[in-house]
Amino acid sequence: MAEIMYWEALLRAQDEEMARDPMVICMGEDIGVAGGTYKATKGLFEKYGEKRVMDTPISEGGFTGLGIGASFLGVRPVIEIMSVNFAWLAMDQMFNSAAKVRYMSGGQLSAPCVFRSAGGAAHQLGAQHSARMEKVFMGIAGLRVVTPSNPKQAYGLLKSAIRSNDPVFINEHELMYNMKGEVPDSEYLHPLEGSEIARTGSDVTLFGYNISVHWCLKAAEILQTQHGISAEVIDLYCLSPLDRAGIRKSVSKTHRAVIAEEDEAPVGVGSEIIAIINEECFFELDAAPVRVHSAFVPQPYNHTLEAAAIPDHDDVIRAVLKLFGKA
Amino acid sequence: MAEIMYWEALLRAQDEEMARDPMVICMGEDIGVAGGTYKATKGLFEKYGEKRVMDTPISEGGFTGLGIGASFLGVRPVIEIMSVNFAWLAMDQMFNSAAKVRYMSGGQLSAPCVFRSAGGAAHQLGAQHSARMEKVFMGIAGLRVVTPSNPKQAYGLLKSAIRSNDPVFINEHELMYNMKGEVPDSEYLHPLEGSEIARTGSDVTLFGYNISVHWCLKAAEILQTQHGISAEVIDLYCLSPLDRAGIRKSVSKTHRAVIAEEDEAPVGVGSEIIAIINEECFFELDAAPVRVHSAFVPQPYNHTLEAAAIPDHDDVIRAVLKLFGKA
Amino acid sequence: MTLDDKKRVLQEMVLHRRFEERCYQAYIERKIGGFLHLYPGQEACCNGVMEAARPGHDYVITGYRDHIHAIKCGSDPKVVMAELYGKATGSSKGRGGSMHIFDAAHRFMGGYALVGGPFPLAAGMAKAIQMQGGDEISICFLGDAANNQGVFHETMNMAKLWNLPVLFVCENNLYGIGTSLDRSTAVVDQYKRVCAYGVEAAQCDGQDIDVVYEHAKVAVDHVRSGKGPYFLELMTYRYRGHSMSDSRGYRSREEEDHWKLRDPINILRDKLIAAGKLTMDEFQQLERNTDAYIETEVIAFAESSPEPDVSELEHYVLA
Amino acid sequence: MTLDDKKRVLQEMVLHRRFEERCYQAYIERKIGGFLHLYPGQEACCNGVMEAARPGHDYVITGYRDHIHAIKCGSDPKVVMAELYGKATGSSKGRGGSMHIFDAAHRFMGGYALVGGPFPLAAGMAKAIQMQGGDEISICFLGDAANNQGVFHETMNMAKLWNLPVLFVCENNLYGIGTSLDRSTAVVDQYKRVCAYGVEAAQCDGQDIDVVYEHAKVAVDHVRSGKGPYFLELMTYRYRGHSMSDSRGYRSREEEDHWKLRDPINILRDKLIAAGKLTMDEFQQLERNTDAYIETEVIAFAESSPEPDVSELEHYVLA
Ligand SMILES: Cc1ncc(C[n+]2csc(CCOP(=O)(O)OP(=O)(O)O)c2C)c(N)n1
Ligand SMILES: Cc1ncc(C[n+]2csc(CCOP(=O)(O)OP(=O)(O)O)c2C)c(N)n1
Ligand SMILES: [Mg+2]
Ligand SMILES: [Mg+2]
Repeated sequence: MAEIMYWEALLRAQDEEMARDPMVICMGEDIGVAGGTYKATKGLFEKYGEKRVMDTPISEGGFTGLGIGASFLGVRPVIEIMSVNFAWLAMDQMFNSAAKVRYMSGGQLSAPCVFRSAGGAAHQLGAQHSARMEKVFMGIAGLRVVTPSNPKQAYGLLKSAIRSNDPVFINEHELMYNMKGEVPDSEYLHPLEGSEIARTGSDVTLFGYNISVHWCLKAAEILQTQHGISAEVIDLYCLSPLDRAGIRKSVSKTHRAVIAEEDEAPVGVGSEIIAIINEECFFELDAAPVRVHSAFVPQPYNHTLEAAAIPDHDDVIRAVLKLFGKA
Repeated sequence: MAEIMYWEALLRAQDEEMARDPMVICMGEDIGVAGGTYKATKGLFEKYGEKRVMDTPISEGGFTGLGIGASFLGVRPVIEIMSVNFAWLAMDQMFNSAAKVRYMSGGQLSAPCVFRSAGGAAHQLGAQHSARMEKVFMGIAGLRVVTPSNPKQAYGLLKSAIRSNDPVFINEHELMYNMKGEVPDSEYLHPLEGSEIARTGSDVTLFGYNISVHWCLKAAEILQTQHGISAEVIDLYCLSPLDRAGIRKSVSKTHRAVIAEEDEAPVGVGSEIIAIINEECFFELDAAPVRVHSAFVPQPYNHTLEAAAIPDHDDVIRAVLKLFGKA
Repeated sequence: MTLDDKKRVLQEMVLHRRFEERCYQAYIERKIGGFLHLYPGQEACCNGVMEAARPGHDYVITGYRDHIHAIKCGSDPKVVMAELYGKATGSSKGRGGSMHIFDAAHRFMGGYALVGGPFPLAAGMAKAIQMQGGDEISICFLGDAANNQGVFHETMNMAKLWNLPVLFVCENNLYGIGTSLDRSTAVVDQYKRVCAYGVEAAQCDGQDIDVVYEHAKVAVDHVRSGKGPYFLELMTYRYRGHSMSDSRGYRSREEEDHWKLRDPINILRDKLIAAGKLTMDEFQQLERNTDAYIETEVIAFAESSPEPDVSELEHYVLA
Repeated sequence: MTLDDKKRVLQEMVLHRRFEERCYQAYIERKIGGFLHLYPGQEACCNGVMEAARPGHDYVITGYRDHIHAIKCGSDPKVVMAELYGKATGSSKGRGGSMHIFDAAHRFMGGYALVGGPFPLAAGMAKAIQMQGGDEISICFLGDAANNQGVFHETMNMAKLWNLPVLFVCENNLYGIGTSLDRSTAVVDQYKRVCAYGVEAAQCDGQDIDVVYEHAKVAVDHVRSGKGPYFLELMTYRYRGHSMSDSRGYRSREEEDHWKLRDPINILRDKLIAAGKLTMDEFQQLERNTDAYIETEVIAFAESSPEPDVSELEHYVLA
C-alpha cells in the first residue's frame, strides 16, 4: 500500500476508469490544460485529449446539464464543480434532471454521472466561498451522496461512483486535498453505502464525515488519554442514504452520541442523525445527543472570527465532557 | 373581520403596501397583464403600471438578482417565483447575494426584498413540479423564512416581510390559495418570528406549518373526539429562526411530540425540530418524537401513488396512536 | 416529400390533432390530472422537422408540451394515453404524466417541465453521439420564451464551441403562458439571437409543412454532416390556452381567428385535394376513422389498464 | 481630459499599481489571507471609465478583483488595506476580505466572488435609479469569461427590454483563470455577443487611457441620457496570475512581454513627458512618494488597527 495524497487518489481513480472505459470523461472549469484547481485531473488532458477532458466555459448550469444529457446515452461524465459554492447554479439540472429522470421515466432512462465538488471552509475565503452544502444534496431522492474522509475512500468511492448507474454527488473538502493516506495498490472499489467504524469505543459515539472525522479521531484520542473516556468514531462516508443500522448499532452500545459537522446547524446532517437516533434507539440513550456545528452566520473573512465560527476537535471534546458532567 | 381567500389576502397586502410606499414593486412571470398564476397580483398592473408590476422574462436567476440589486438602493421588490421548483435557478442570487450582503459588507448594505413562492404538491403535478423546498431556505444565515397557514397570516406576514430590512422568503402552497379565513379589516402586521398555538392540548404536541397545520388540527379534533387524546397544535409559521422557546414550552407540557411535514424526511423541518427538542427538553420526553413525512421518492404523477407518497391527517393520527400504544 | 408521404403525414397530423382534443375532454372528465399542455395549431412544426430527420433513430427531447413529439418518434398512442391516465401500462408506468412522456426505445428522451431544462441535455446527447461516432443527431424542440433562460445562452455557446450535432427547433407561438414575446424579449426574432454564438440559424413559417420541411432538411443536413449546431425558428400558434387553466385573456379573438385561417392541417389537406391526391370526403372519413381509433383503441386501452401497484411506490428511485 | 487631469490620473494609477504590489508582498508575509486577485496591467480600464463617469455619484459594482475599483470610487486606501488585513477598521469591518470590498458611502456597491453574480445586481441598481429619477448610472465591471454565465444573457435581455441606465464594462484580459477565451467561447469578440439583445456596444484598446476615456465618454453619455444599456469591451491584460496560487503555465512569456510593452502607466507617463507636463525624475519621485505613503500610512494603519471583537461574530446577519 502506497501513501498518496487525497488529490492523487482522485486522479488515480479517474485515470484508471478513463483507461478502462472510453465512455468515461471529465468536465469542468480549468480541469484540462490547467490540470484542475486541486490537481484532481492533472495530466489527464495530455493523456486523453480535449474530447474526454473538457475545459468548460464558466457555465455551471449548462455544462452540468450537458454532462447529464450525455449520460442518458451511456457516457459517464465526472463533472467537477470547482467549489460547492457554485453548485447552486447547477442544482436545477442535478436535481430536476439527473436525480428524477429514472423515476419520471418509469425506469427507462438513467443518469450515471458523477458530480465532484470541493465544499467546506478553507482559510479565509469569506462568505461566498466557504459554504458547506452536503445537507442540500442529502435531501434529494434519486441522488447518492458520499464524502470521502481519506485518500483510500476518495479513490474507492470515486471509482464506484463512476461505475454506478445512479447519479452520485461526491463532497470533497478544500483543506483535504493534500492529506496523505494509504491506498491499496490494486484496484479497489469502495461500497457507496454504509459507514465505517474509524475507532472503536464504548462510552460515547462520535459521528463525523469528511473533515469532521478527523476532529472526532483527535478528540477520541485526547478523551482516552486525558479523560479516560472511550469514544467510538463512526465515519459517515455515505450521507445519502444514511446508514441507519450502523448508527443504531453504535449508539445502542455507547448510549451517548455527539455529531460533529462543519456546517451550520439548521436542518443539517446533525439534526438528521439526531432524528434517526430518536427513531432507532431513543430508549437506549443515556443523554440527549449533541450537535457540534458552525455558528449560523455567513462565513467571516477575518481569521479569528473564522476560527470562532467553525468547530474543531476541541469543541467535540467540550461537548463530550459536558455530556459526562465534566465541564 | 371579513372572510377572504388566501390569494386575496396576499393581494390586499401587496396592494396596501404599494399604495403606502412608492418603492414597493412586484416582479415575476405572468404577474402583470395576466394577473398572476395564483391571482396574488390581480389588478395591480392596471393600478400601478408596468414599471411597478413587472412581467419578467423566464429568467429566474436574472430577475431575482435584478430585484435584489434594486433593493440595495431602497426599492422593496416582492419577487414571485411562480413555483418553488424553479427556485433552484434563483438560489445563487437569493443566498449568495441577498442573504450574505449585509454580513460581508460589515452592515453597510442590506437587501430588503421579499421572495414569494408556491411550494408543495398540488394535484398530480409530477416529479418536477411538486417539490417542497422550505428545508433548503431554512439553512441559510441571513435569510428569514415564513410560511403562512391561513389568510390572516398570509396578509400579515407579507406586509411585515415587505417592511423588513432583511430578505424574507415566503413559502406558500398551491393548494391553499383558495382557502378562506378571517383577516382583520384594519391594517395588521404579523410578527415575522415566533409560533402560534393553533389549539391547546395536554397529551401530545403536534407541530405543523403551512398545509400540515391543517392536518394537525383535523387530527387533533379526531383524536379528542374518538380517542380521548388531547393534542396541542403548534403552528410554526416562522421556519427561520425557529421558535425554540415555543417548541420547548409545549413539549415540556405534553412530553410527547409529532411533527408533520409534507416534505420528504431527510434533513428536513422534522429532523430539525427533533434536534431542538432533544437539545431543549430531552429529559421531559416520555417517548421519542415522531416525524410524519413524505416517502423519499420524486413525486409520482399517478393519483394513488401520489396519495401514498404524501402524508395527511390520518398519518398524524396513526403516529399519535402508536405513540400511545394504541396502534 | 412525395405526395404519398404527404398523405401519410396528413393522417398523422389528424391523429395528433384528435388525440390532443380527446385529451382535453378526458381532462374535463378528470381522467387526466396535473398540468396538460396541448399541441393543436403547431402540428406542422414537429411533423415537418421529423420528416426531414429520422424518427426513432435521431434523439428527440422537448418540454412539457410533449405528447405529439413522442408519438411522432414512434410511441404507441395507447401507451401515451395510458400515461396521461396514470396507468401502469403508460410510457412511464404512471409515474410521469403529461409533462413527462418518455420512450427510450424510440429515442424520445423525454418531456421536461422546467422551461429551458432540455437545452443542455440535448447538447449532452449530441456530445455522446459525437463520442460514439454514430450518425444520429440530437433534436431539441422548445418554445420561444424558453430562450430567455440562462441555459439557452450557455448551451448555444458550448454547442458551437464543441461543434456538437444538435438541432434546436424553436416553436415560436408568440407567447410564454400569458406574456407576449415583445413584452419579455428585447430581440423578438429568435433566430437572430444565436448570432452571439455563430450558430447557423433560420426562421420560417411553421404552418405550411412544405416550408417547414424544406428548412428542416437544410438544418438536419447541416447538423448530420458534422457542421455543428443549427437553430431553426418556426412561426406558429397554439389554439388552446397555455395549459388547461388558461382563459386566454391576454390575446385577441381576431388574432386567434387570423391564425386559424392558416391551420396546418387544412393547408396540407387543401394542397393534397388540389393535387388530386385526396377528396374532402376522404378527409372527413379520415377524421371519423381517427376518432373511432382513438376511442376504441387508445382510450379503451387507457381505461382498461391497471393502476400502478402502490407497493411499488419506491421503485425506479435508484438503480 | 486636460493635461492636469491626466497627471492626476497618472498619480492615481501609480498608487493603484503600488497598492496591489504591496498586497502581493503582504500576502506572502501572510498578513492577507483567502484569495487575492490583483489588478496590475488593467489600470487604464477602471481609471478611463471612471474618469468619464462620476465616481462617488454613479453606482459601481464588480467581481473579486475589486480593490482598485473601490479606491477609484473614493474609498480610502487605508480602509481597503485594513479590510485585507481583516481588521475592525476595514471597509467591511474585517468580515469581507479581498473579494468583498464595499463602500456604500462612495457608492461602491461591492465586490462579489461568484462569477457573473453582479450582472443582474447592476441592472437592479439601474432599475432603482430609474424609479427614483436620479441622474446616476449603474456601472458593472466584470471579466471576459463571466460573459459565459447564464445571468449575462438574462441580464442583457432585461436591461434592454426595460431600457435601464446600466453600463457593462468588460475588462477582457483574454483568460478566465487558466482558460483562454477561444477555448471557452465560440464568439471571442465579446462586444459582438450583445447583438442578441440589441444592446449598444463597442470594443477598444484598454491600455491607452485616452482611448478608454473617449469610448467610455460615449458609453456613459449614452446611458446617462436615457438611451438604455451599453456594453463596452476593453482589451487588456493582467500581469500576475489569476490569484496568488497561479503559476501562469497556460500562457507564454512572449505573450506576457508583448503586453508589458503596452503598460498603461508607461503609456500615459510617456505621453505626459512628451507633452512637457512631466519629467522622468518627477515620475520616479512620484513612485517613491507613493511607496512611502503606502508604507507609512496605509500599511501602518492596517497593521495597527484592532482585530474585530469575537463577541460580535453574529452581528450583521440580520437587521
Ligand atoms: C424554470 C421554469 N420557469 C417557469 C416555468 C413556468 N412556465 C411553464 S411553461 C412557461 C412558458 C413557456 O413558454 P414557451 O417557452 O414559449 O413555450 P410554449 O408553452 O409557448 O410552448 C412558463 C413560464 C417553468 N415550468 N419552469
Ligand atoms: C460561479 C462561479 N464559477 C466559477 C468561479 C471560479 N472562478 C473565479 S474567477 C474565474 C475566472 C473569471 O474570469 P473573468 O471573468 O475573465 O475575470 P478575470 O479574473 O479574468 O478578471 C473563475 C472560473 C467562481 N468564482 N464563480
Ligand atoms: Mg411560446
Ligand atoms: Mg478574464
